[in-house]
Amino acid sequence: MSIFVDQETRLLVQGITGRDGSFHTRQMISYGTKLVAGVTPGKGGQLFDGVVPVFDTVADAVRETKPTCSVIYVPAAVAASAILEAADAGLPLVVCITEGIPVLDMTRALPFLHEHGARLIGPNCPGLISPTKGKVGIIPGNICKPGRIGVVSRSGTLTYEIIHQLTRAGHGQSTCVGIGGDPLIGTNFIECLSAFEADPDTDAVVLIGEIGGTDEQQAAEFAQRGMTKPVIGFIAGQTAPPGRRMGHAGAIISGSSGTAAEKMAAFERAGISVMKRPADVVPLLEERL
Amino acid sequence: MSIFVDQETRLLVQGITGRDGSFHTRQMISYGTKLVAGVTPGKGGQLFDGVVPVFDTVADAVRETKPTCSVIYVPAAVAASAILEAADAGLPLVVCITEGIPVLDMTRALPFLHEHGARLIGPNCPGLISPTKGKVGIIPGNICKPGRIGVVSRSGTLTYEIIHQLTRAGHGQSTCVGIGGDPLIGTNFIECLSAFEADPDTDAVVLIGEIGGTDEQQAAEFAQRGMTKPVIGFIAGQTAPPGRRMGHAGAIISGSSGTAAEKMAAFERAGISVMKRPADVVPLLEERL
Amino acid sequence: MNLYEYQAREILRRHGIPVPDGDVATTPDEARAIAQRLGGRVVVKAQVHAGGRGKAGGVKLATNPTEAAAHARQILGMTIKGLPVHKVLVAPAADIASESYVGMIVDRGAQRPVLMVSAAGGVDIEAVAAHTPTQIHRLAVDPRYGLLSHQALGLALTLYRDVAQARAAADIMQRLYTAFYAVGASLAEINPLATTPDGKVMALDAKIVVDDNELERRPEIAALRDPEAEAASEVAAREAGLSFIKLDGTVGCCVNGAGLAMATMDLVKYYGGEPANFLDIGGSSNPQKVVAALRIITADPSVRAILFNIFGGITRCDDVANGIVQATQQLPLKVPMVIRLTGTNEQEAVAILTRAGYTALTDMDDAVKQAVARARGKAA
Amino acid sequence: MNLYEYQAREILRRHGIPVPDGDVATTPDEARAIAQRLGGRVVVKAQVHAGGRGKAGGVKLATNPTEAAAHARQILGMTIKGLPVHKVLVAPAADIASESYVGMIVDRGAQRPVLMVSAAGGVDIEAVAAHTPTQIHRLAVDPRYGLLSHQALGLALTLYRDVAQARAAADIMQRLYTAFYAVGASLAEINPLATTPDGKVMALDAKIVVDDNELERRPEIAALRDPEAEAASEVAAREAGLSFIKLDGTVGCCVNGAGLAMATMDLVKYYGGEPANFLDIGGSSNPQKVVAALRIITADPSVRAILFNIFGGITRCDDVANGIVQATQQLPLKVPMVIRLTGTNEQEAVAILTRAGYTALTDMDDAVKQAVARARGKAA
Repeated sequence: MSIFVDQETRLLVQGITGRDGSFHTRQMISYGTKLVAGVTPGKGGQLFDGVVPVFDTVADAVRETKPTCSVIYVPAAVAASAILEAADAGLPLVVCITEGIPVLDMTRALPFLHEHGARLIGPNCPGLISPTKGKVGIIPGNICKPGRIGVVSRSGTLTYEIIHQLTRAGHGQSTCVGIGGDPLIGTNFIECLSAFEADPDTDAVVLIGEIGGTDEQQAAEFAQRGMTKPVIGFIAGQTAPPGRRMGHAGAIISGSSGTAAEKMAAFERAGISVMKRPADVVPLLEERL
Repeated sequence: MSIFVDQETRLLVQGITGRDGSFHTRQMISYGTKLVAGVTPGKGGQLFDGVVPVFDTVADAVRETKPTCSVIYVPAAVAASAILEAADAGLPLVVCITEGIPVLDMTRALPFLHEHGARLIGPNCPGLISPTKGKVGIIPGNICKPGRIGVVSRSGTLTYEIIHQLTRAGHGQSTCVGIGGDPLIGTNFIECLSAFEADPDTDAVVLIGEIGGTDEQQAAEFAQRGMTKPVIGFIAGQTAPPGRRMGHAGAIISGSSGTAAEKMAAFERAGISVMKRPADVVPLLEERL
Repeated sequence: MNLYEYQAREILRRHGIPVPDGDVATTPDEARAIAQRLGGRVVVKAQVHAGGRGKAGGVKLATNPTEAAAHARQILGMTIKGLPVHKVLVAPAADIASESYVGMIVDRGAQRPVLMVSAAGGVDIEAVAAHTPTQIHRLAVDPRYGLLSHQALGLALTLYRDVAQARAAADIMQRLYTAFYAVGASLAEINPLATTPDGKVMALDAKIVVDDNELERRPEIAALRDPEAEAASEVAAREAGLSFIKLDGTVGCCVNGAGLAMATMDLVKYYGGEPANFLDIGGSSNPQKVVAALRIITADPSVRAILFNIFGGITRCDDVANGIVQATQQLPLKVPMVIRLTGTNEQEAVAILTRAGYTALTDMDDAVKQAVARARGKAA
Repeated sequence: MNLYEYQAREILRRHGIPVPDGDVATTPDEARAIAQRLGGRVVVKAQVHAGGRGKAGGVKLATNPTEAAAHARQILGMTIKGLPVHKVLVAPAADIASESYVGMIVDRGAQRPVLMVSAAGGVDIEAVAAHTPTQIHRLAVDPRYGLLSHQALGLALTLYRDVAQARAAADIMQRLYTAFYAVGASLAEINPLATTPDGKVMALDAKIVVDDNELERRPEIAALRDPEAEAASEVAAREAGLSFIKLDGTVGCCVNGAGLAMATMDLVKYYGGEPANFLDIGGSSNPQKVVAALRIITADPSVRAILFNIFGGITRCDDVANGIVQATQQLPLKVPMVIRLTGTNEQEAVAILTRAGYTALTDMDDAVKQAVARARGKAA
């Protein structure tokens, strides 16, 4: 098993003919993901790479191809609208890769998703991968291998770094989920931890957090009271200065809150093994398995 | 028994110190309604007529006096806001007497009420009365008597006329509900018919409709498939010209739809006894009881 | 309240919807000057609250300013469906490649604003709705979120295959939705939404009806009202706070409450008479309203009898009785009057009226029968 | 992006929030002219993105125009918390009867805009939050409905007992909410919200921070940016599309991805070094970005070694390698460089770098250790 995405996932790509969308669509297809449709308004009726039918609207694509998940690669200015379109068309899982969506757009999109019973992953995230089963987003398939470790993270390349270390040491992954680096995101750490806890094919979880907000602290509380599986945690930004946005819109220390020290202490209290550096992931994991 | 309002109803009046609010508050108290609080911003801490505590906000009144129903007598410009305030404070039943609320205000208020699980009666309605148990609104208590006939109506004085005829002939009422003459209202005929059908102390229902919209037609369909109790119906506006608003914002014939003839035909088809004039109510009712 | 085409298109323009140039004229000279400024062929359109003005000759094409002035002279003298034309719109005669329909109303059933679009534009949309309803696409908009971009684009793609035109139309729909709420409309239509041969999408004709309940808080919209477009009696009634509609019969009705007023009219008809009007004096007991009501009713020369039907609730019968007495002192009646009063303070009212020499009835049917008989010239 | 007080108050004013008169000056003469126009006592306030300007002497009262000019001269020469003052606001010195606080932020937990109000205004609200949190009332606003009148009034009644003042404050809150969405703010504060002795409620000082992601679609807000208020290196980075923050160490970092960039800085510290910056070149493989990044890093005289840490995913390692080769041809390096590359096209990248005479590592810890050692002057 795995969480959120598996071999049954029927994927729709919003923005399939764009620069990023077309590149990653090919990557996802070559990874073996079941890609059933694409959407680009005005290009309805075309075939992407001669194979994937393209529709003008998500509603059209849903009617014709019954996707179960959509992944979004459209510019930030229209990304919130793409999220709403996917939820409105009834898709239960929407993954938004796009970075730079205004936070206020998300304040309006999130209740809409909730009312439509749709789960959003992201935005500003690398998506997710269940190795050999399906890849939705941009996590490089070649660094992953199938296995029993769950990975959940707010970042992109740092996640790849840690997946890479796991794979090199022979620890395959059930699912790796990038939840995104923005202050308002659709799916938080707790929802992922909870899904991994319920997944019989996940033995342990690696949680990669960063400065800003209190998601990691809440995840720690949840892990303590709601999880039987071991959790290994990392927090990026131990040397970050307060008040400055460290690339991600969500990675910002306000006053004394949201610091790496505070989050690492919360992990320790909750019995989460705390990595001091990415290379600690394998030894700490092996201690707990 | 009765519907919506009974001797347990604890009433709050929004706009208690206004011209209409104060007059009708006294009427409701003298009828024996359990009036627990009033609201007028800026008059919090006063006692209305030395008896009813007045609060600045509905939230304050709810906290201190636990009302179960609110009735609104505030000007049209602020009435939608008063409805939202009542629902936000958790009141399950809100009765809005105010006439002249812009329809677009109601398009926004109705989903809010729905999300808060509140029932609205009105706006632009005379409220409701369960004779001797409680009166919420402006229906004159002296024309009613307790009994087993339910009355539901889109109008005001026409309702009084028909209640008066019933009372004079000895037919008391379980509850009389004025649902309001606006195009968008909180509680429709079907919801009232359904409540009367479920009320063991109601034997028959008098339904007083008027031109405009399709509420009466839908009520007829409901009565046919969902009701065992006899229904006697009246439609005002048989002589109304199309395209003109007959006083009530909702009483307007658009093209050939919403006419009295159409509604009376729907009643006939559904087995509802159709009054040709108000004075028919007693003979038709006595036929069906 | 109905807005004129020229007022509606100005509202659309202010909300960023492309509308052709043009201006309104009240004289042939003004029409000539506008046509001069616009250059080329122009269309001269009667500004009147009635459909079918084209068929009635209220829309004419002019090839030059002099012809525009001539058309304006002719149209400004017309009466269309009983309404005199006081203004014409002079606008460029656009070349049109396609015509669609876009409209919004508040739907009573859905309890939401509904957007309706049809590729069959430029014609009467009610006819399309009646004969080929599948040509109309409808979307109930959730006012909590507004009209979303993808929803507008989805509808626009039913009108245009070209995605640039569809995006332009979707943008117009979103702006129309914003305008709808901004002016407090109960109906807003663009018909036709036209494309020009070079592919531009624009609103060629527009209709907006504003909810009367919005006018108090929107003085700038209320100021658009044209009192000349209404019967004088209806203007007087509105100013007095009465709800009044002129009809063709002989029994003048004065009732408290809209439902009872309609039922009273119906009963007049039931007993063989014809109501002369709908008139609701509302819930107030203000004697001045009774005076105003009587003045409006008695100004109608076809009224042969006057019927009061008052059910006292909030309205106190004695207040109404006092109003009647005051009013008839100010306005001596030339036709018989039948008064029915019941409910709150009924006895006091009867006493007041009796003292003033009037009889008061308490039963509605009795009163209506008597009023119908009096209107036919029979004694009580 | 932070707005200056004078910019924030202009936004509030445009949204109908009462703000005292006043204007911004860049010279003492301008300050004098404004004081002359205003008449009476004025306050001269440094416009600078730093708190505590009052304590730093950046806010001064003047009783006449000459004194205002003198104060302006002094303040315009100041540097507050490292930031030079280029502008002063000159405004009437208002008599104040009470001071409250009203602010809005987007709350990550609630995922909604949150309105915060406190009767303890005019002081640092974070201190109030830390010491007497019960003095702050908070309301998470449902953006589907906006800030409702009764919600605003409920909060306002916690500030004012007088209902007219509470209504005025509630109106200000609703306008602040509208302004918040209209400019794309992530924070908007009125502190103090003041009452004058005659009972008027007005915004005496304002602070607005705009979400950087909003700037592309709001050019009129983006135009408010003051490049002089930022370090030159950060302006250059933004223009090159890089995310860069200057720090105090000696190891210049160039990383792809914000999380990895933070983790790299942390690892520099872990191995005893100090990072000179945060720099994320993003997901693109554009060699020009690498050039721009190297230019910015090498412009910092405290940088003693440069560390590249690239995890190839979308970013192709060979593209980065080509960028490094190009960049070092254009900008000959004066400090040692350590390169770590792994992932997509790693082998090609190593070949490119080797040909150009550079060594490439594949392990992050090895690379960071080496960079720290080089920054201390040790050989590889």
